[in-house]
Amino acid sequence: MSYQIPKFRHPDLPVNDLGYTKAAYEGSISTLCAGCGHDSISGAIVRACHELSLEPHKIAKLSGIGCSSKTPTYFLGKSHGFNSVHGRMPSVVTGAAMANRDLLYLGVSGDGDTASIGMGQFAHVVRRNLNMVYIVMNNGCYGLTKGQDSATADEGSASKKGDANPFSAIDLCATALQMGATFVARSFSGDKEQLVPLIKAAMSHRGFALIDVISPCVTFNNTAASTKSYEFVRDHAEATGTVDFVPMRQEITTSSRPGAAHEVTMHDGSVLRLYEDADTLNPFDRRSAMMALMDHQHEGTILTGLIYLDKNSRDLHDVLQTSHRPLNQLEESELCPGNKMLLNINASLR
Amino acid sequence: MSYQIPKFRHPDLPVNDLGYTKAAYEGSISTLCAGCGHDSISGAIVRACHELSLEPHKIAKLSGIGCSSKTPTYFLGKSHGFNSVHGRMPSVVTGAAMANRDLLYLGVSGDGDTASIGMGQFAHVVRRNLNMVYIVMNNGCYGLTKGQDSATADEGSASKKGDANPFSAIDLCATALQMGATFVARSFSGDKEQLVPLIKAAMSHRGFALIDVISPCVTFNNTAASTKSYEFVRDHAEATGTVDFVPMRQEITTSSRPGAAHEVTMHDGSVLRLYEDADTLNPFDRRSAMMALMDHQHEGTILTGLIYLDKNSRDLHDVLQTSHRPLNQLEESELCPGNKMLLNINASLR
Amino acid sequence: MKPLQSVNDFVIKFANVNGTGSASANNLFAKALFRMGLPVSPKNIFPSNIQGLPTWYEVRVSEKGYLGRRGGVDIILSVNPQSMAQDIREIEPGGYFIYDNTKPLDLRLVRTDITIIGLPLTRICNEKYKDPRQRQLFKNVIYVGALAALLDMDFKVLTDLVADQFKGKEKLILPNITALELGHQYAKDNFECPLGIRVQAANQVGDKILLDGNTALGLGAIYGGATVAAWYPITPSTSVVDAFEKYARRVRIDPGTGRRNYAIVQAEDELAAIGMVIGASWNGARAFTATSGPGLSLMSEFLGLAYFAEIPTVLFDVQRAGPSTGMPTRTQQSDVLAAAYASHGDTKHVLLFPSTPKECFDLGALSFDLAERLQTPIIMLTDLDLGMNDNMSDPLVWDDSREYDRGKVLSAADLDNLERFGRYQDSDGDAICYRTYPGTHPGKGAYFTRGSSRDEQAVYTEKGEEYERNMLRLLQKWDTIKEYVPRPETTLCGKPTDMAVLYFGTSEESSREAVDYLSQEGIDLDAMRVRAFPFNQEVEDFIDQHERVFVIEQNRDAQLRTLLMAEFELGPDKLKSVLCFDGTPISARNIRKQILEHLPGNNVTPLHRKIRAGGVGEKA
Amino acid sequence: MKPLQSVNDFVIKFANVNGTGSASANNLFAKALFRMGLPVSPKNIFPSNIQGLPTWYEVRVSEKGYLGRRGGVDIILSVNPQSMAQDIREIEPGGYFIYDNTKPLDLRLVRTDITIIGLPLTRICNEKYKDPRQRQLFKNVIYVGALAALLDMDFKVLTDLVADQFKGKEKLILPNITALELGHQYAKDNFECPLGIRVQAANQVGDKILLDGNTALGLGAIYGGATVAAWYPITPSTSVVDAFEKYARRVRIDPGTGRRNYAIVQAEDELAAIGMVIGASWNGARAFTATSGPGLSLMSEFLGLAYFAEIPTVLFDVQRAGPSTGMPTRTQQSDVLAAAYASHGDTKHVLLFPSTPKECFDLGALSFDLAERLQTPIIMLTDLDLGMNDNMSDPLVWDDSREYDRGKVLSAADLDNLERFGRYQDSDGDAICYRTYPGTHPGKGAYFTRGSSRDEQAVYTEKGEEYERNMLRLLQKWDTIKEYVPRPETTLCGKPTDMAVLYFGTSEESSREAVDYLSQEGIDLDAMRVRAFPFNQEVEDFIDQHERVFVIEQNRDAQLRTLLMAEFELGPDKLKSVLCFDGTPISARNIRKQILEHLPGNNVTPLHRKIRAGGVGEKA
Ligand SMILES: Cc1ncc(C[n+]2csc(CCOP(=O)(O)OP(=O)(O)O)c2C)c(N)n1
Ligand SMILES: Cc1ncc(C[n+]2csc(CCOP(=O)(O)OP(=O)(O)O)c2C)c(N)n1
Ligand code: SF4
Ligand code: SF4
Ligand SMILES: [Mg+2]
Ligand SMILES: [Mg+2]
Repeated sequence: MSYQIPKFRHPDLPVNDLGYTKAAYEGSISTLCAGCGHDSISGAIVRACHELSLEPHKIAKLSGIGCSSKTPTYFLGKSHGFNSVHGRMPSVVTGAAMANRDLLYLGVSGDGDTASIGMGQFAHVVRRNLNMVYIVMNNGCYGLTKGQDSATADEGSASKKGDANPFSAIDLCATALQMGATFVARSFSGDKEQLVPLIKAAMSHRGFALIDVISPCVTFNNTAASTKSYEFVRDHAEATGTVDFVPMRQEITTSSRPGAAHEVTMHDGSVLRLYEDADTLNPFDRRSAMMALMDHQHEGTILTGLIYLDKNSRDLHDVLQTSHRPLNQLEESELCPGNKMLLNINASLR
Repeated sequence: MSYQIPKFRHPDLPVNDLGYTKAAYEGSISTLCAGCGHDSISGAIVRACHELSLEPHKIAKLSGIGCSSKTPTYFLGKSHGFNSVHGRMPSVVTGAAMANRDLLYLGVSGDGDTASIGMGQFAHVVRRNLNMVYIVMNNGCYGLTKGQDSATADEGSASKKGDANPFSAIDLCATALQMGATFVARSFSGDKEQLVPLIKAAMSHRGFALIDVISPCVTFNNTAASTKSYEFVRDHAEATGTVDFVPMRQEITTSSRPGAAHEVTMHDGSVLRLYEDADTLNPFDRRSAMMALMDHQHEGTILTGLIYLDKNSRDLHDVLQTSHRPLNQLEESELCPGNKMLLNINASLR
Repeated sequence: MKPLQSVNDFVIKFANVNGTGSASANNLFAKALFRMGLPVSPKNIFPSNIQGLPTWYEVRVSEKGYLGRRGGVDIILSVNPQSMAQDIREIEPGGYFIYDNTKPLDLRLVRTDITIIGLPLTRICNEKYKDPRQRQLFKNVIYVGALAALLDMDFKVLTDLVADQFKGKEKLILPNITALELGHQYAKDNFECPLGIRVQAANQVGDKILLDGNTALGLGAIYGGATVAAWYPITPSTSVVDAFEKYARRVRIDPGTGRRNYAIVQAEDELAAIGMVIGASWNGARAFTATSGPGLSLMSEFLGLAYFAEIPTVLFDVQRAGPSTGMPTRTQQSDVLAAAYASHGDTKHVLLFPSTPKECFDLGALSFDLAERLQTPIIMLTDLDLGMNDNMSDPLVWDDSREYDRGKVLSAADLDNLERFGRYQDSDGDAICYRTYPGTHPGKGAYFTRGSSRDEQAVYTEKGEEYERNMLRLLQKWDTIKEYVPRPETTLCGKPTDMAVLYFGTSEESSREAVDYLSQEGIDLDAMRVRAFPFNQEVEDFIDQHERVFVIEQNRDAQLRTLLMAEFELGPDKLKSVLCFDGTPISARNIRKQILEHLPGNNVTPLHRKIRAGGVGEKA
Repeated sequence: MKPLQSVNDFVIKFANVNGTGSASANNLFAKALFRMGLPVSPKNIFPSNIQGLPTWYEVRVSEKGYLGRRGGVDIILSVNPQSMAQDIREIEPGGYFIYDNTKPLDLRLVRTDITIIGLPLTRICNEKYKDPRQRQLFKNVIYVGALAALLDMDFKVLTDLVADQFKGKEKLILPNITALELGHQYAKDNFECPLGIRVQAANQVGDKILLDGNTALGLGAIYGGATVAAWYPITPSTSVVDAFEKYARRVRIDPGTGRRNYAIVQAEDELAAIGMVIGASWNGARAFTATSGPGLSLMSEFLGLAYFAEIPTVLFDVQRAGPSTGMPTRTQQSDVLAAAYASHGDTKHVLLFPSTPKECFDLGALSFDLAERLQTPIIMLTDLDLGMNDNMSDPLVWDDSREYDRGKVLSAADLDNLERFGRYQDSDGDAICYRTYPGTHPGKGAYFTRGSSRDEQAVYTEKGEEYERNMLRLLQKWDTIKEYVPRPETTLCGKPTDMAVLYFGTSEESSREAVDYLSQEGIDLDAMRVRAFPFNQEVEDFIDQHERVFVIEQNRDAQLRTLLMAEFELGPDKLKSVLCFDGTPISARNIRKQILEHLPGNNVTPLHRKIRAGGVGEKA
């Protein structure tokens, strides 16, 4: 059903440091509904990876089940992908990351996938600070099963079915903060200017990076009464200070703008520039981040942008003290102690 | 293996409004380790129920699997009990509560049961504001499987095995707050004076009431390096203002003490009196509660007492608008529409 | 090649794009034929996405009343260029290809052995309508109108139907009728109507109804007295709870208070859904969940608890093509083993196999009686084909004199009269014990439910003898269960024969048709439709009475045969498998072919189920 | 009644309270006998709690080398008043009851057909030690000393053992030896030593070792090259990962960096644990999880994914008594069906059945080869009896010339030479396809793994033919698998016979012993130990060659027999079940009794597995 996008491209499309055009980061043609927010996020991922000059085969993309979880087919066609089972992507990524620490792990999930069936795994992958980027394509509903409310649907919000949701929403950014996440951001599928640098920053963060992207479901949850509709989000989003991301390989000067309040050097040498208004939020303080989220929620607005960053993040490999060489590259000779040791063990058992 | 506590009692033991001595609220003899914190919590439950003059058969006690989850056998021998499967007690209680809204649902769980395997169900039962009391007997370890660290073990804390836990702890009170809990408290198995009124208050709250009770595991996690040991908790607990609980049936004057900062009338007419120092925490404000938890955690102290109470709580039955009569008492005549309606339906399908 | 000629006997397939509103037009078409008195069996073949991919709607019309998939297509109505190449290839020689010729047909696709009919649907729409959404919607209605002319349908039936369908939205009636007329007129004007294949009014549907199994099942739950439903969305089971909710909103609102005599909880996942059902049932409500394969797998642990702690549990599994996510919008009967043996340890579960919407309703309601009587999980295995398609069915009937069987439950008065209550004590010798609901009696009848071993008094025990006694009682209960579950349906061919077919669920229609075919070829077969596991004595007797039994199933691993083999000691060469597992409903042609292959003299495949590519797929 | 007389052939059982440190003293006793050259099989019978409940330690001593449970107890060493009444009842007539007589024996318990021996253990301790903890601990050591005198054990062996055990904690050696001497002396002084039952040094253990299966399995994972372990604690599997970790800390620390060449993640539950294993295996590491029944149930959904997406997955299931929580500290072989058919849809899984610690090690290491070669889950079914008890075993051996079979994996160079990579393309005709690890090659070899249907190129498809082709290939792979899994072990009795026994796992020792008994009674039986599912051809042939095969299992539902029946077409009356499922390991006496009951002329039970109370329990 899905097939590769035709290879013909205009010859002078921009190429990145690896000599790739953006096409090298694309996937099969999407089978999502026309206008689905998820497709925009796929586009942002493609752009971020292209601009970061990542080697596509050094990325592994993993997902659960849902419209959102289908998207890995629609980007990064040269990367290995894994569309696992509903809500359990975090565990699969955890295992994968244990096996090979050298790849970039990009997990994609939906709000149903993450906040309902996947809540347990989500909380625990955050807590372990697994080195991965976790993007939630958050539409407040179950797209693929035709529009039921999800656990991130706001109280009172109504989808196409018409009934107002009576439960309060789970805020995935706050949950992640609560569970100890070291990078937390929120964005909107309709705001690529904000989203692309956030994805880049998340990718150069060492540890768990959550981006909760509000991504309207045009078919089931883009109604006037929905708080996850394009219109509502456009009207109610309040961005924290702009984020600029300067990849490691690039001259620090390139895209520099004046007035950066903060410059953070990421683990891989890239630089993150924050231009924020100090009173809303200090994104280096978990308490401040939590407060900002609660305040915005209280006011009925949606805080977007980089919400929290722990500059001293220690990822799971640090904690487990795993070898710097990927475990999947160890040789039999390094792994198998040989018969001699067994002789000793046997002797101790007599 | 377990048997009822011998019935012989001193004749002038105090009886409650129903004419029951405390014995009527006890269960089989505990098979837990001598000194286990869980047994003290069982004792507090017995005392609370006795003092509240609850009818034992109108209580249903449910649990998951673990040393903690065994305790329902050791209290309330006249109540129906359900020792379900590991981590899934919340769903079983949810179903039970849907079937009969007239019982008091007391769920007991462990930190492994709740914060690991049960995290998803925990988050969602909170979010639904199910009318129940949920007591976590929190020892920071897996007692029944011999002492592995649990997800509530603090970073750096070490149990009998000796290795310091490298992960940050999940704070169940903060998690519950985050998920929209309407009653959140923390206590210590060694502090019955605080715990008993909290249990009483939780029992008269309409909606989800969490009491996270730190309950040392004497066998596996009562070491000098453990932050869930008797000694550590005694030294680091900081109680919020004292809570007095005056049951509905009692004269308001009875146990009144001067200087109550707040008096809350609970759903069932009971009165909760709070004597707190205003600067730590406003327990009627979710934001303040969250801050207080974060602050104490940051300082390395343990905030105990009533942390949050939503006076306008609407429980799941309110939300679902279920009949006031318990569903399990509806008669066949009320449930079955009869053949006549089928004739119409058939007609519409031709 | 002579165009196919037939009256009231053909297969037509609509090729659409999903999300374009074709479903209701196609439905209109099928329903109209049904109202003309013609047996129809429409089947939706839809992709696992929401919008923009090929989707098909296949309708078989059979005056003889054959409702299974026949195999092959006589007419394609094509409005989807994406799938056109594939669609046109599928047509039987002599068949018809009707397509939107606004855009000319790719010459490479042309076949000379079929009749090709162009309808300029897009052009007509563009001329008639301005609004793009209207253009899309009415295109579908227009081709129904054209088909009415081409197939000689009763136009009035169509217009009446439209009027019925838009009751309450009367403004929509006229535009729809206009669209129908547009198509009708165009066909009349441009083609010699009717085609070689056509319909004429008949009287072959009696009082039958057209209904999908899931709706029937939801209604069954209403009539069965369910008050608690806990579920997690999953195709193709979602519409079971949707239907339950729809009818509950109608008939379960307390007239005095306006409050609901039911509770539906959309759980966070399937583990929670089944946990809720167990909690509610334990507490004396009738409760159910509906799911499909992946959900069933997730429920395994809880099913073991319900089995061992003996808690009534009703689970409707609407099967789809597995394993894993498999083909979520295709049908299969492949959860048989997973359901029968769900959960670790020695467990076996009761399975029910409905084959019509009426039976979804009947067995749906019965599930609650069985669950409460037998105090164990009752797993109904229906499937996507039955659940999500409109199936012709006997009308639904409820015997108003019937009473719920609430099983062995002690009231407060019962307890007062009882010396000692033992929850797991077999007082009646049928291995089923008495239970109490929480809150029944202030002093008696409380007990502790657990998944760990306990004695007759429900007290925890680690004594091997006590554990063993309990497990043996559960095994004895399994025998009691055989007396309660629905008996099989036997159809003897009336001639002496030592061969038979045995099937279950949605293989019924095709199996019966295949038996008819074969009987015309001189091959006589008795037939049995199994309706439950554990198998009743009749099933064993039936197999014993035949030399060879063809077991017809819609899965790869011959799962029902596996259960039969495991339960009964049968001689070699007794059970032969007839299988289809490509996600489409098994067809009569396919069954006939496989049975013939098994017959002596034919290309007999070896005894063991060593299926090789090409052995089972239907290429007819 | 004459006291029992025997040398090197008896069963002794220690009755203790758990949490009192008796385990190491009891262990000392068993190990000492082992060092005297006597085959022993100690079994821990412990409660599902941590402290304060009765616990037993049963040691069988058998110069003939019978290591299965015999049934019956000849000597009880009792220090637990809680269980005394029950314990004393259990002794064989003529047996011995040795107890702590500090508190006098309840006269109602006295039996005249046994010898009762009082040791004032508490009194001795109270006199000797001040510290309560010491009093408790040394009480156990003192009774071992007394037993040494009563049974005529080599005292030097005991003292040497103590010295070995406390290597590194030398300060503890002397106090322990003193305690041993205290007991020894008391017995010598007060009783005529030895008793009728006694030991003498022999030479019957060769180079055997005494080891629990879980430790062996953990070592197997080390030797098999596992680098990732993901698990969730559950009795009785926890010690598998504990052992893996213990040895990994020894041999898997990178000498240069001090960092770990392994990663162990304690997952949040079993669903996550198996997900991690799948993720790691997909990514080219050897990974495993260990669990028990409830965990297996929770892993069902993921097992289906691994089956369908063909991801190597190693799962060690240490079985305990089910269903549900069941008896978590008792043994059973009852996850066979749940494991074989885990997950919805058409799935079947490879099972391995070890029966000794050496085999836990061997098959443990082999699991990784099989998983990677066959690209499917490999589920090892061991059990509590094997896993948590010290079992006498052949020593562990590793063939240093052996190389890991990493299966079909393409390197970057391979990919360069390949025209087109198709993940699910059967290039070799064995139905096993080539895979690539993520990150291998910049331009080639990337593919999409999914649980939904896909074509040979791993591209999503909803085409029935493509789905079917893939499912048929998986079925063909099932045949390939039969050639790879370990073959059964056959023991012919050497005489013409048409009867045989067939067993697996920990039923081995008792089965062999029962066969010996029966052969002494003139009943000759061939024997086969099955080591894997799917069954190899040898299994079918063996069954074919016998008229009647007794299938010995430790579960209620004859689960292996069910698999045999389902896989092979056997005549009626062919397979007879011999079952034990009360949570204790099956004993030779029990097997013998059940086989005799099945034999013609005896009280033949009906063909079907209609087990009734009393039919199977061992009351011997
Ligand atoms: C175990 C299981 N349960 C249910 C489903 C059915 N299902 C598929 S996608 C989905 C929800 C998707 O919602 P979300 O994750 O928000 O993704 P979206 O489609 O909205 O992007 C569900 C319930 C499934 N595939 N597996
Ligand atoms: C599905 C499942 N996995 C694992 C277990 C084993 N198990 C029993 S109790 C327990 C943990 C108990 O920890 P906690 O809930 O903290 O209770 P505690 O014993 O500390 O009171 C585990 C892992 C189980 N019973 N079921
Ligand atoms: S249903 Fe919603 S989420 Fe799914 S593809 Fe369509 S718009 Fe996107
Ligand atoms: S092991 Fe720990 S938690 Fe369990 S009973 Fe003993 S002290 Fe309590
Ligand atoms: Mg969504
Ligand atoms: Mg705990």
